[in-house]
Formats: sequence, C-alpha cells, structure tokens
Amino acid sequence: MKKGLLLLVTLILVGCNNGQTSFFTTNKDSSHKDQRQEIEQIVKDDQHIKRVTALLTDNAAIVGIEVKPFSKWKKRQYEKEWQKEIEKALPQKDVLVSTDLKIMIETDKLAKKQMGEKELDKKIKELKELSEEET
Amino acid sequence: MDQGVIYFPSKPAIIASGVVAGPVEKKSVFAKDFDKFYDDERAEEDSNEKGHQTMAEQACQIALQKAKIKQNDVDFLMSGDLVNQMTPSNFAAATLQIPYIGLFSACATAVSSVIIASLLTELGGSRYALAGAGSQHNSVERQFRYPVEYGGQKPGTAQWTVTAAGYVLIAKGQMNSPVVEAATVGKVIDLQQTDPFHMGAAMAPAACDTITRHLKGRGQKLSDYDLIMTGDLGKIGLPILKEMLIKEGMAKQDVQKIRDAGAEYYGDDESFLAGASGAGCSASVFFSYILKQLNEKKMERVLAIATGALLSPLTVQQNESIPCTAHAVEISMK
Amino acid sequence: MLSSLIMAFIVGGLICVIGQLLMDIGKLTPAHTLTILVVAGAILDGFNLYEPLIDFAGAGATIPITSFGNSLTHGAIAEAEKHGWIGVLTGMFEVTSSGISAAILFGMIGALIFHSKGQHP
Amino acid sequence: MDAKQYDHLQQSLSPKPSILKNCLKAFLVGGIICTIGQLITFFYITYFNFTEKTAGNPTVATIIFLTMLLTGFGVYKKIGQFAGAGSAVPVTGFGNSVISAAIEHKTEGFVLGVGGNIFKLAGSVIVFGVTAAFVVALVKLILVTMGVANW
Repeated sequence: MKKGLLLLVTLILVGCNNGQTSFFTTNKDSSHKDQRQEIEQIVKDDQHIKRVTALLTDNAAIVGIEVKPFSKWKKRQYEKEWQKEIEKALPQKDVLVSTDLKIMIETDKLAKKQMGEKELDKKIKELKELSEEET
Repeated sequence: MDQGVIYFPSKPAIIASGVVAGPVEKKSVFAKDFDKFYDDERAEEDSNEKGHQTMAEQACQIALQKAKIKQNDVDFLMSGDLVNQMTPSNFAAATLQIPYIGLFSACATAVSSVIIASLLTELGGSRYALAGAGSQHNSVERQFRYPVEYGGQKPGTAQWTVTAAGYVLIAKGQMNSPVVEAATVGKVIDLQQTDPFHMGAAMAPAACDTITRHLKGRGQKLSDYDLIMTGDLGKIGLPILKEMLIKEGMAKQDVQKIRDAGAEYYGDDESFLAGASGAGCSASVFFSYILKQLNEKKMERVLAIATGALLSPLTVQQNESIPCTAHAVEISMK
Repeated sequence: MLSSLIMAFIVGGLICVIGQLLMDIGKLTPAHTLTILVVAGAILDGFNLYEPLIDFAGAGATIPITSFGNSLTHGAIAEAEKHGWIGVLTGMFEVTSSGISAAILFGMIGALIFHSKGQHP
Repeated sequence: MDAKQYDHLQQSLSPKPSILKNCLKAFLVGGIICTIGQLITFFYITYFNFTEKTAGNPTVATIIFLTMLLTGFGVYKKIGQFAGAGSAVPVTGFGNSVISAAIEHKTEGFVLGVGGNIFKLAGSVIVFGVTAAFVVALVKLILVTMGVANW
C-alpha cells in the first residue's frame, strides 16, 4: 500500500515535471512568426496566466494555458475570453484554447517533437475532440 | 416485604459454571478465570449467530462436565441474549434438549436467569437448572448499530460488546458451594436518556434503584458485602452510579469500593473506549471471577448487579428514550 | 502541480471539518451529516458555485460527497437547459455516477472475498 | 431525582468530545484522502487520455476500489474511529458504508442479504441527492423562465 502510493507519487512527479519554466513556449521552427507574436501579446500581460504553450500550423492552432492557482476559480470564464481574442487574432485558423491540464501536457509534448504540418494538424484535431468530451 | 426483593430460605447452590469467550476477550483482565477461548469470534461456524449459539452450548456443556451431571438430569434452562428473538439461545436450547424459557433483560439477563432458576429450585420443582446469558460482538453490533466494518466514529462514552457466554448450574442447597441468598428484581427506570452511545448514563439510575431497594429490603449496608459489582456501566457509568448513591446518603468510603465488570474488563486499553458491555460481560465475569473468589473463600458475601438497557434500534430512531433495568443477586459462601 | 495538491488538501480537509462540526455540535448521525452535505452540493451547483470550486481545488472538491449532489444537479440542469421542462425529468434519469456504480460493483466483489471481522486492534 | 436533575448530573460526569481535536483529525485525514485523489487524477491525466473534466470518474472508481480493500481487511473502521468525518465525508466513506453493508449481509444470501441491504446506510444519500437535484433544477428552470436568473 505505502510502496504503491510512493511509486504513484514518483511516477506522477516525474511524468509532469518536464522542466519547462519559460513563460511562453511555441513551435521550434520559425514558422508563423507574426501570429505567434500576436498570441504572445494577448497573453503576456494577463495576470491570471502562469505559463502558455502555443503551437501553430497553417490551418490550426492550439494554445494550452496554465492558470495561476488563485485564478482557477474563474478559469472557465477566462478561457472563453482568451478563446475569443485568439480566434479574432487568427481568423483563418481552427483554434483551441484550453486551460485543461491534459491539453497543456499534450501540447508541451508536441512542442518538443519535430513533426510535419499534417501530422500536427491531426494531433490538434484529436486533442480538440478530447477536450470536448463531457464524461 | 419490600417490593421485588426475594429471599431463598433453602439456599439454592451454584454448583458449577462454564464461561467461554472470543479471541478479543483473551486480553481481558478476567481472562484467567474463563474456561475456554475461541480463536475465531464465530467459533468456526459460518455465521456470527451460529457462533453465538455454539458458545452458549459449549458454556452449558462445560458447566455440566464440571458438575458431572448428565444433560437429561437438568430440569430447566433459563437463557437469553441480545439478538432478535434470541435465536442463539433458542437454537442452543434445541440442541441441549432441556426444558427452556427464554428471558430478555438485555445485558441484565445473566442475573435474571439465575433468579428464575433459583426460584424454581427453591420451589422444589428443579433438581438441576442451567442459567446464563451470552453475547457476540458482531451479531449485536450489526443489529443495534452499524455493520462491523463500517467506519463510523464512536464517542468516548461508547462501550465494546463482549463476545462471551457464561452459564451456571443451580441445584438444591449443598455444602461447599456458593449459595443464592437473596435477589432483587429491577424496576424499569427511564430518566429520559437518549444517547445509544452512552449506555452507562442510561443504566446507572436503574442500578442505583436496585441497590438501594436490595439493601433496604435486606436491612444491610454496603459494608456488609465483600464485593459489590455492577455489570456493564463502564468507565463513565460507574462514577455516575457512585455519585447517585452518595446523594442517596450512603457512606462515601463504602460507595468507592463498588466495582464494575465492564469498566475493568479490558483494562486500560483506550481503544475499547468506556469499557465492555453486553449480556456476555456480566455473565462471564460474575460466573467466573466472582464464583472463584467465593469458592476459594476469599470473599464471603457478594452482591452482583447486572444492568441492562432495554432499547431497540427502532425505538432509538423513533426518538424514544432508553429504559433500563438492573437485577441483583446476593451470593454467599459459608 | 504542488499547488494543486495543497489546494486539494486544504479544501477537502475543510469540507470534512464542516462534516465533523455537524456531527459533534449538531449531534447528527453520519447518515444525516452526509445527506445534508449532498443536498448542500446540489444547491451550490444551482448557484453555479460548485464547478468553480472544482476548478480551484480539483479532487478537494470532487472527492467529498458534496460533489455527488453537484453532479446530479449538473446533469439535470444541463438537460433542462436543452429541453426545458421535460429535461428536468429526463436529466434525472440520465445522470450516472461513477461513485454509485463503483460502490455497488466493489461492494459485490467485497462481499465475495471478505468476511466481516470484528477483531479489535 | 427527576430526569432533568439526572441529566445535569450525568453530563457533569461525562467527558465532552474535544471538538477542536476532532476537527483537526478530520481535516488532516480528509485532506490526505483528497490529496491522494488528486494524485490519482494526475496519474490518469498524465498516462491516459483523460482531461481534468473526465478524469473524475476513474479517480472515484479507483479510490473506491482502495476503500474496498481497506474495508475488507478491517482497516477502514480504525481510520474511521480516528478521523470521524475526515473519512466519512469523502466518497471513500460512501464506499465504505456500501461495502461494509454488503460484507455484513453476505450470510443472508446474495439477493436478499447483499442486494437488499447494500444501500442500508448509503441509500439516504442517493435518495436525497436525487430529490435535491430535481428540486434545484426545477427551481432554476422556473427562475430562468421568469427571467430572474441565467443558466
């Protein structure tokens, strides 16, 4: 029992702690530079945000946002606002803004990998479906 | 003649006793006087109630073996327990094939059965009579409170139901055996106590009433006894009884000598909260420890008062109070 | 990460303290206490207050029994929003709770493998 | 001595439960149970396809599974005696009340014993939860229809 719990704790701590400390993470290559900057502008000065990971392709964008602990009360409301703002900034793209931990973790993973536009599009679509699941 | 006080001029004798107990009771401070222990609280049966029945049968058999009496020679069996409709006692009576009356006085049954058996003996209607009671922790808990494995918090005033059965064999007056001199049948006293986790407080007034009436009826004082022991008032109920008796005008130093089987049963182990309770508590202590003290002539006159809370889960949920009773028996050894 | 754990600890602990106060000061049985907490969770969700608490405290709000009331109300309200009057009723029948199913399933398995042991520490 | 006088005497001689101590214990144990729940939630989010919204169900199922083991081995009642509401209020307490009743009534058979008694203690929680949810949703619907409140 105790050992199992310890193992679980270690697994989770190792699993979640991927050493990202910078405020804004994004695509490794230099594509969509202007649009990335636009997103950064939107989130940069927001006092509720702890960290952002944004990934962009030609057709889609995924923005994972980690909210500061005491701002979590209203995070659904903020999420809607950010979604609106970023959609406005990227009118041609299919945008997913999420404050969900799962989306954050997955976006971080994708940001680390080098993958083609098409593959990334597919992954973003999958995450979008996942985030819409209710139960 | 005082209300409810009975004298036994022919002095029915307690010629043997049998006390069996469950695994937890090995820790009891009285354990060395018990006759047999089970390592399994169900006595290796497949239900708690069957285990309860087995223990009652075993305790009777042990008493019979000690006295070298055959089952067929026993004229009456007086027995009771706390399970619904007293099925463990009923089934035990079916196995033993002894004419039987089931008695319910909750945890005071050990003494009420002795009173009836003594009366039958006194009347000359009985050569040998078995009397006693028992309780089994799991079957009582599930009936009166919660499932055994339920993690509800019990307050410090709660008591632990004993797994034990104690029976005595009563015969016509004989030398070298403790005799039943007198007894007092308890009134049902209800001082509007309602907490089912604080039985000590509910039962103390009944014990107080019975003790007072017995002493008055017999024209005695507390100091006339070597031991006055109540059944299962517990660590909190006993001080309440003492306080009440002092208020009744009894001498403080005599009152302080009153002991309680439930309070002492598990020693100082705090996990048993306010101590032991259950019909098996008074039965196992009165029929082992007290009889042994008398048989070994360490004591001459003992007043044993078994206390019982006459509640049911139904009346508790209907917000009724807890009526209580206490039966006393005076045992002496010449 | 760590902050979420701390929040879960504090909020979950505080809900339990409310339960303890109901039991100690209100002199309620565990069954009464839990019933009150479930109803409280249902009412809080009516005011849209429970979901923010879950966002804030995570398991600190989903593990206490109050969240059971919340999820029931949530299902009923979601259906009412979609289908109006009849939705309140259908919502009640649609809600499932993993808590109930898990408790039934593991209760059954528990009954298959275990015996009750009254043995004391 | 009448009932009132006796109650006074009885209460003066009975120990009072230490409410502060009980609350502290409830806070500690309840907090720990919720923290373990949070760890399990993180585990499901990190290693399986669950979001914060959907991880609740497997978390509750897992924690009730653990409750089954603790109940079956007779550990949960000891935790309960120490923690009071700390172990009764979390869903583990709900699980414990269901599982303990199931184990207890096994001797009366699986249909009438286990099936009939499994919700002996937890039943009221479900009954009042469902009733309260119905009333709350209905009141809210009325308020929204009247234009007093929003969804």
